[in-house]
Amino acid sequence: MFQSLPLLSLLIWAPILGGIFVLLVGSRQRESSKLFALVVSSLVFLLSTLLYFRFDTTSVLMQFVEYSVWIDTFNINYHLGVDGISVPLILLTTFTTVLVVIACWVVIETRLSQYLAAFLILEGLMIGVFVSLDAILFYFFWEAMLIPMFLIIGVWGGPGRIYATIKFFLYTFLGSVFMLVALLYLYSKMGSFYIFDLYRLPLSLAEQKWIFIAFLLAFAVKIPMWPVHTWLPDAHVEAPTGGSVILAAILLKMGGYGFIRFSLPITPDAGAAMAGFMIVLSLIAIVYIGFVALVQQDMKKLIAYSSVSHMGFVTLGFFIVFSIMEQAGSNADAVMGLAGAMMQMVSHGLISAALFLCVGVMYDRVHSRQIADYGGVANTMPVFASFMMLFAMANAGLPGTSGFVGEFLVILSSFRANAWIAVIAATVLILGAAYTLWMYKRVIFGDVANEKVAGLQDVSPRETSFLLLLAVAVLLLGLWPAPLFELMETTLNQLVEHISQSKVT
Amino acid sequence: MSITSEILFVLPELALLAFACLVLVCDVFSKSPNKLLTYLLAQASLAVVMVLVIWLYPDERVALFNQHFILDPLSAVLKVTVCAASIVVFLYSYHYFRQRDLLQGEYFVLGLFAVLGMLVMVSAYSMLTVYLGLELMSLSLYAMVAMNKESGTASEAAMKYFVLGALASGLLLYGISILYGVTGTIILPELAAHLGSPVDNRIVFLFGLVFVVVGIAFKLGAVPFHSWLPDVYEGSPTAVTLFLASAPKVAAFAMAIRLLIDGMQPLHVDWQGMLIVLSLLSMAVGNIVAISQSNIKRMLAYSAIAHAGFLILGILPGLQADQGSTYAGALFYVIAYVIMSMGAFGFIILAGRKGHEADNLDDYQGLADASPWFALIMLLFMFSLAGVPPFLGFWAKWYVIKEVIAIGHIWLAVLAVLFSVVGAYYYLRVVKLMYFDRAETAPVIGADTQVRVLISLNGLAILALGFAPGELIRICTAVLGF
Amino acid sequence: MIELSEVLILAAMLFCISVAGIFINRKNVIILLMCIELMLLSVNLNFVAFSHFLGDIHGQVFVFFILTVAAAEAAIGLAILVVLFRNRNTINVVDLDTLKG
Amino acid sequence: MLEQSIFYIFAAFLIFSACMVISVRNPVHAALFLILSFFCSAAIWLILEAEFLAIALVLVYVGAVMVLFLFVVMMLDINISTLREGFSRFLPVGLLVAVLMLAAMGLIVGGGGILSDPETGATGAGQFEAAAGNTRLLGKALFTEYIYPFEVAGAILLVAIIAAIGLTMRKPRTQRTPKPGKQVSIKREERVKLVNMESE
Amino acid sequence: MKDVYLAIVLAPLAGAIIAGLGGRFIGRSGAHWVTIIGVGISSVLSLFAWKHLMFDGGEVYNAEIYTWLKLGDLKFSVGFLVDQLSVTMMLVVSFVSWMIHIYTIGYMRDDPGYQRFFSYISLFTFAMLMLVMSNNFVQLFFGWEAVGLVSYLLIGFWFKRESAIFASLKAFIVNRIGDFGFLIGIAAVLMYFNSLDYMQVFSQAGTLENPTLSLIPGMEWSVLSFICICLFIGAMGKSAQVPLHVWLPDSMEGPTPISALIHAATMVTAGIFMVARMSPLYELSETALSLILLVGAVTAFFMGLLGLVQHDIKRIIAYSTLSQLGYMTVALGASAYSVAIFHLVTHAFFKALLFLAAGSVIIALHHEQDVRRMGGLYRYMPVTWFTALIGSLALVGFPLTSGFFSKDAIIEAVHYSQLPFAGLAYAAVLAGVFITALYTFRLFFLTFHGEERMDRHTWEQLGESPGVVTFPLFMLAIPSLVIGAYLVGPMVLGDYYKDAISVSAGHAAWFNEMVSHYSGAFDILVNSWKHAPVWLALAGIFVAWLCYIRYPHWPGRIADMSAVIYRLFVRKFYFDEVYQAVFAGGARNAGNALWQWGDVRAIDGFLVNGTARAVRRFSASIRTLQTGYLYHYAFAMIIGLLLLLAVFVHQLM
Repeated sequence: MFQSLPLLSLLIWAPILGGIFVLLVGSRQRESSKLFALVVSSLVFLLSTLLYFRFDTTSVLMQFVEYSVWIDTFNINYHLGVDGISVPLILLTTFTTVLVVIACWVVIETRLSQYLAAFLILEGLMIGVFVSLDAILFYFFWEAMLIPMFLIIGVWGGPGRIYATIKFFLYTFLGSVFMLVALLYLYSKMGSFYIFDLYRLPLSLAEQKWIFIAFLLAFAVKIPMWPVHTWLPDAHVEAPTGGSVILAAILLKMGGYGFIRFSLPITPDAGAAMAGFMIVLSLIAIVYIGFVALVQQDMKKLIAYSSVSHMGFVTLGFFIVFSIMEQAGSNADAVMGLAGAMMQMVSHGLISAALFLCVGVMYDRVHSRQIADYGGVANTMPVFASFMMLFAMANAGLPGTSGFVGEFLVILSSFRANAWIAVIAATVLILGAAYTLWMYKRVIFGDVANEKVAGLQDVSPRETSFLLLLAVAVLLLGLWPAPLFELMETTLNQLVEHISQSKVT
Repeated sequence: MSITSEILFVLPELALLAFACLVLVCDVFSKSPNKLLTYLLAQASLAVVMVLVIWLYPDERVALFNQHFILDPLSAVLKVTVCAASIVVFLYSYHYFRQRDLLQGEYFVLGLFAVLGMLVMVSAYSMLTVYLGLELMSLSLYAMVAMNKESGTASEAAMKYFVLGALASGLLLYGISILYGVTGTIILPELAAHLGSPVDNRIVFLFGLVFVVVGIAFKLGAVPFHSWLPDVYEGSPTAVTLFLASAPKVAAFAMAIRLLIDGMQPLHVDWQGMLIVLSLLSMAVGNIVAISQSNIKRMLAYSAIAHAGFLILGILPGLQADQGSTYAGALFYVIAYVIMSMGAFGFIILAGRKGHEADNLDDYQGLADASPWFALIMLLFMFSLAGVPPFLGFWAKWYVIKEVIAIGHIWLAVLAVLFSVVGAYYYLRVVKLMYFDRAETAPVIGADTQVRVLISLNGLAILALGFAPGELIRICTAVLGF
Repeated sequence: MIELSEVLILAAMLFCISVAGIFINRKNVIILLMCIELMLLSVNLNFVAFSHFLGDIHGQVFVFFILTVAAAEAAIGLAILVVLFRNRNTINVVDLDTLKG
Repeated sequence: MLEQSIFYIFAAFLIFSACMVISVRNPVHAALFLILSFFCSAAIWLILEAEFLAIALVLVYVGAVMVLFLFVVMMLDINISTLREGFSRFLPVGLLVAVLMLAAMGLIVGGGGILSDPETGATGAGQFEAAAGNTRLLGKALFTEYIYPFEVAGAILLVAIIAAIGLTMRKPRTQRTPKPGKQVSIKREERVKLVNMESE
Repeated sequence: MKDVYLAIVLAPLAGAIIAGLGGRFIGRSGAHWVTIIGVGISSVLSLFAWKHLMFDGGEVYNAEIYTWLKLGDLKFSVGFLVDQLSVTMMLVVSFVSWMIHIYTIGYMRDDPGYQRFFSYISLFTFAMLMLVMSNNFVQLFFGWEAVGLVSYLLIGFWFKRESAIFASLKAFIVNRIGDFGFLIGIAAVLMYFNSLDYMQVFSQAGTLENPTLSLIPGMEWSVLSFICICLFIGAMGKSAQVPLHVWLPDSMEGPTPISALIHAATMVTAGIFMVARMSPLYELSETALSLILLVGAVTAFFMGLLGLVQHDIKRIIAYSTLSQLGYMTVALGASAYSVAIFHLVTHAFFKALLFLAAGSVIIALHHEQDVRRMGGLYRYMPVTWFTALIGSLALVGFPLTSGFFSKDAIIEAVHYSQLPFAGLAYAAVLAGVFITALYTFRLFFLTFHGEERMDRHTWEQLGESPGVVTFPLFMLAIPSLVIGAYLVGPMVLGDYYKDAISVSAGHAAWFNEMVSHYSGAFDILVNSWKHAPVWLALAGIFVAWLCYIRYPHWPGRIADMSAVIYRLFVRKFYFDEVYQAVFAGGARNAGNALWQWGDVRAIDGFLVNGTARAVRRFSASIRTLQTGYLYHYAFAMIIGLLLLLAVFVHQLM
């Protein structure tokens, strides 16, 4: 019966319609709107698992394709499809949304239905980004996403939320408009917005460079790369827990997705030409931000900075591909970098979500995110401390957790590009451990620091449920990542095959 | 073609003129203090005109009255837009003036005449008709701005508008006179034919062109000919501001198209350069200055300047159908802008009441708490104006930038999007005020049901057109095929 | 014989004087209205001259329309002036600065 | 030659009076100088074979518009003394710009060669249809070729009327004034209503 | 056998999970029963596996359990390589762990984190077994980091203590520095061998003798040396070699059982095991071996010196551990991998024994660890005294004890080594013997003999520890005594390891020499007086007796006389201070500088907010151009007109 289901459309529109429904009826029905949101998000998650189970890992083609004309005048179509790159990210999205809905259950007091609606709508838009095969459709979702996020931070955020959310919006908006220009330029050459048409479009190196830069501005801000990362700490710090979770888990991945879906295949020669630059930026992000994270006093800020540092691995993984291909000439080796970067995206989605939820759990009790306000939480919240230990270790890249896999593969493959890259990248082993565990030590360990900590209640069943879900996911991906790679492998091979061929005419 | 058969084609204009006179007479004799009859009659006349326009929708270009009048699909579309916008404006206006006990029948009469002027402009095919239509519209508008006779700011605004408007039309006329002198004709296609032949006194053409461009720029509100716009928008009664910001934009656009493209397409390269300067200046000044405004009408006025810049950007490609680039983007943009700006200004009317104009940005603090639905609608307008999908405004910007890129001015597109990012800031500020700030006293929406429904429909239309802009885009491209 | 350029320069001078009048005058709005009349006059002069030298009556027809419009314009301008004066009790251009920024 | 000297004399007067319009402080004087400039232009138009327009200018402008101006000037009780303050620092810049503009315009319009049509040429005057007088030509064009603009112009005049009336007409007094006649003739039945109510 | 090996690994894991997650439900005794049974199973099965391999002629097991990750031709699996080397390690690890589980019942009796503790040490056992049984680098790294994690958790077990949590963080991060090198090494392995499977790597090792890589332009390094050194950096971290040793003394903040288990017997020897496991690689790089030799010698000698001046009973043993690890490393450097493992095995028993004995003392003295407040305990704690004596003798290498055989073999091996630094290393290990004896017996005398310096309250309650404590002491004392004599023949000189360890012909001099002299363990014993080390050890014991029994005021005087050196020793060569200032402080300063100057000021302050501010200011200033005056507006229009004229018309002229 599912064979004829427009699965992708359902994934996009079911949460959006659900969100609108909650928005319209929810303000008076607090309890049932929560339940409704949970049901919708869970159903969407279940639907999305269908994607995984029915995905043909051997096919290089787009799957679950849906096509209908949208704006015939300019050949813009409602064209959806998924491949090995998008499926993991979709699963991550639907999974995280369920968590967010559970996480806000009793915490958000004002305008709960609007909050839930914003997240459901956001979910649909995010899935839209991952499944669009039409560049304009992609951009449409890409930008539309900003609106709910803007509201989430602005309405339910902390004291500095206004600065943070406007900064977030303008920063990302600034980046993306350049992408729009680039897409329109491509259209003026190709007459189509179909992504795979754009893949085939021959371009001169100079053109590619400009387009690459335009894409870079959009994706670098989103992912975010040094030095356009400064919106992230602010946004994270001020966002409500759910906002931070979505921001870290999914929104950042959009940048990575953009690189792998647009920058690499559309402008491979420019990518090769600028790989050195990109690698340097990635390494700066990894090391520089690692140091910066070390001295943060605010837990969320620290995790935010650590996100930047970890996302440095994603860009590193993407762009060492070019160096590897140049040096070894072997595509197979290059795939490892890409796969590592993809893995890093998924895993970072889970881990940072988990860490933000942990901070949220504490924040809900103490109403502070300052490390100095805590100490000895393990005394009063032992179960919580164990969960957080797991996630902290995952953040530090401990083998056996998902955090390890991506970094490991990227470091391994970056050695093929240049040993120095690997050496610098591997400093994350030290820095990551240092900032994560130092924070953990100051917050969780030690004697009970103050009365607020003394009065803490351990995690409730509700909180346990989402932490447990994440813990299972983190461990599962860490101990047995093979299925995920099986999912991506064909697509990535195809991608590397594609980018190894010059498009310069 | 004999005059009698030609008359059929100007039926909408004639009907409007007749109706306007009828409304005038009815108004004089109507005793009712709420002027309901006048109002309904005015609305009816606009509706009738709209129907007539659609009925007379031409399949080809028909030039009539010794080529002073043109009936083409473009004009039909623009006329429908003008009438539809005016109907909406009248609805708001009626509510606005009645609520403030300022109802005057003349307002609707003048409004109808202004619409007539716009229709004339839209269908003008000679420089004379452009000028006359322009004056008919402008004179009505000057008077409408001053309509609130008790208000000092309104009369100041009217005075400024009048003086600068007269100056601008003086400049336009000077340009027209030069063009006439060089070519010996005031008929636009003949002008184009003259310009098309190789000439040795091209510089004189350009000289005239500059004056004409200035005249157009003034009407569109492009920098540096924009200075009337913020003052007039702020000073006028909000209903009039709403009018100024909607239908006359369409007329100004039509004027630009008629003069520059129908009349001076051969000078494309030259006026393109001028328009580039104007549009860049407009986008820069409009967006930047809007940031520091505290009055929402003034802020939207500056945003109108910025949008004028974008609109001008859309006119740049001219009509080079063979190269695949047209001003269809600008056409789409102007229609989209009219829809959006009616929403935004209409919202000010919605939020205000007698004794409280709600024209300060701070008046919107905490609106989302007080009336979430309308805050949401305003949010749609703001994001749409900022050009964020999934709203209509996005497609407007998108279309214009696409055309600009198609003619190879990529740097211009880059600058344009940069300025639109700057612009996003002040739109966000409104959202911020409504959603993120808390007010001590919650703002109350005091408008009647009609206005509430209308603004909701307007907001939903922006959303719906954002999701399905295809038909509108198709219309915009199709009407240029003639 | 008068040269066309002579008339045109005369018109240009008149035009510049009127424009200068608009932005030099900072006292009396009525003078501004007069300047506008002057400007239209210069344009008319242009048209008449072109009409004459082209031997084409259309220029004169245009002038006819401009005269009509100018009269209407003057009427409305003065009406606005009256309203303004009633509200502000001044027609000083310098005082018209409540709307700015 | 004679034509030329007449032209120059009137041109000089025209410029002079225009300058006076913008520089005198008393608006009444300005209006009078404006009238003078209209006269001068009318004269020049006569030279340029626009007889009807010249007459119309005098009749319409001097006879109607300028009178209107004077009327308004007189009607508004303007304190001349406050208007007597001198021009500001702005004047030199303003004049400079005006001169610049004149130079820019003069360079082009004075350069000759404006008329592109080689048949008429820049040097000689074109010929109107000899048979018809100026007024006749004008009238014919106006009511045939220009019928549509003519209608629009009519509408413009109508707008001017409506606007002028609408703007300047004060609202009728809405205050309630007692009408003794009616008050006296009121009957009891009109004001008092007797209602029967059951007692509880 | 696969099932057996799986059971060996999973039994402790299951115990750990049950005790950890279900600790609340199964209670304290439940927790220790389940973990002890778990580790017991793996102990017994390890013994079975050992027997299977050693005596029953079982095959070396090398197979994968499941595919962890697969990319193209590259496959990362989880799998076991059970050969003579790993089975030995398995046996040692599971047995010592088992004993320590039992011991813990007594030691942690009153601790609120009882179940947690059992869960951790079982988890550790699992991780350590994964490490030693691995057949590939990924799993090795997994075990490597997992033991680090558990070590971190256990050092900080008493998380209320500031010093403990500091030590745990320090341990983890210092280990991570080692892992950093280790990971680079693995990356290099993957790049040059295109596989991370041991057997595939080893089989290609020969092909990489000559290729070089150039990290710094102009400098060509042998690839193999690079790989070996990188991997050894990992070993330095885990096995606490200078300069990455700083974490080990601090790790004594953890409960004593784990000091015995992790920081003496098993985890810290992971580095030694790893190098031995990689012997086919290391044999090809003399550069790496020389480095190992040097590092080992430095550690063995200098860390021993520090043991002389410590007062904390556990820290003294910790420094001795450092020193002994240095010995093992020296052995590795000398290509005497088998000797290193031999010492590893004996050391595991006697060092665990010593720690547990120390723990027993600590229990008796109510968690007093300062040797200056002990003394004369032999009267009250005979069993502890006796087992501690055995441990101490084994540590100093007294003839007959296991330590004698293993340490002697090391010294012999170094003696015959041809590598650079071999002479230096030889001198260091010889001197080390004396020092070892000195500090060991200093500890022993101060604790068990001499004046009773504890406070009165403690003194009144002195008594022998319970059976669960003394039983493991006995169980460890036995191997500490006998295992050396039993194993020295087959393990050092026989073919105990078969193919598990390879030594190239060029480095086998020591082996040949020693084989030529060898005539049985008894013979060595009889001839022991001919060996310098024995005399050095006896001298050390004698000096200790002089200083701490006979003339107790001497040490103070000696300290006063050599104040500078004494101070240097007490401050542990200032390693901690320098690290704290340079690395920890440096990192924090760098972080602050980058944050404040880079992020906050340059990027945010100048670029982002600066732009915003500039726009806003610009906005506010050009806003004033809109003066409200008509004439300005008109003027602006005319200027605009003029500009357009100037630009577009006059450019044509």
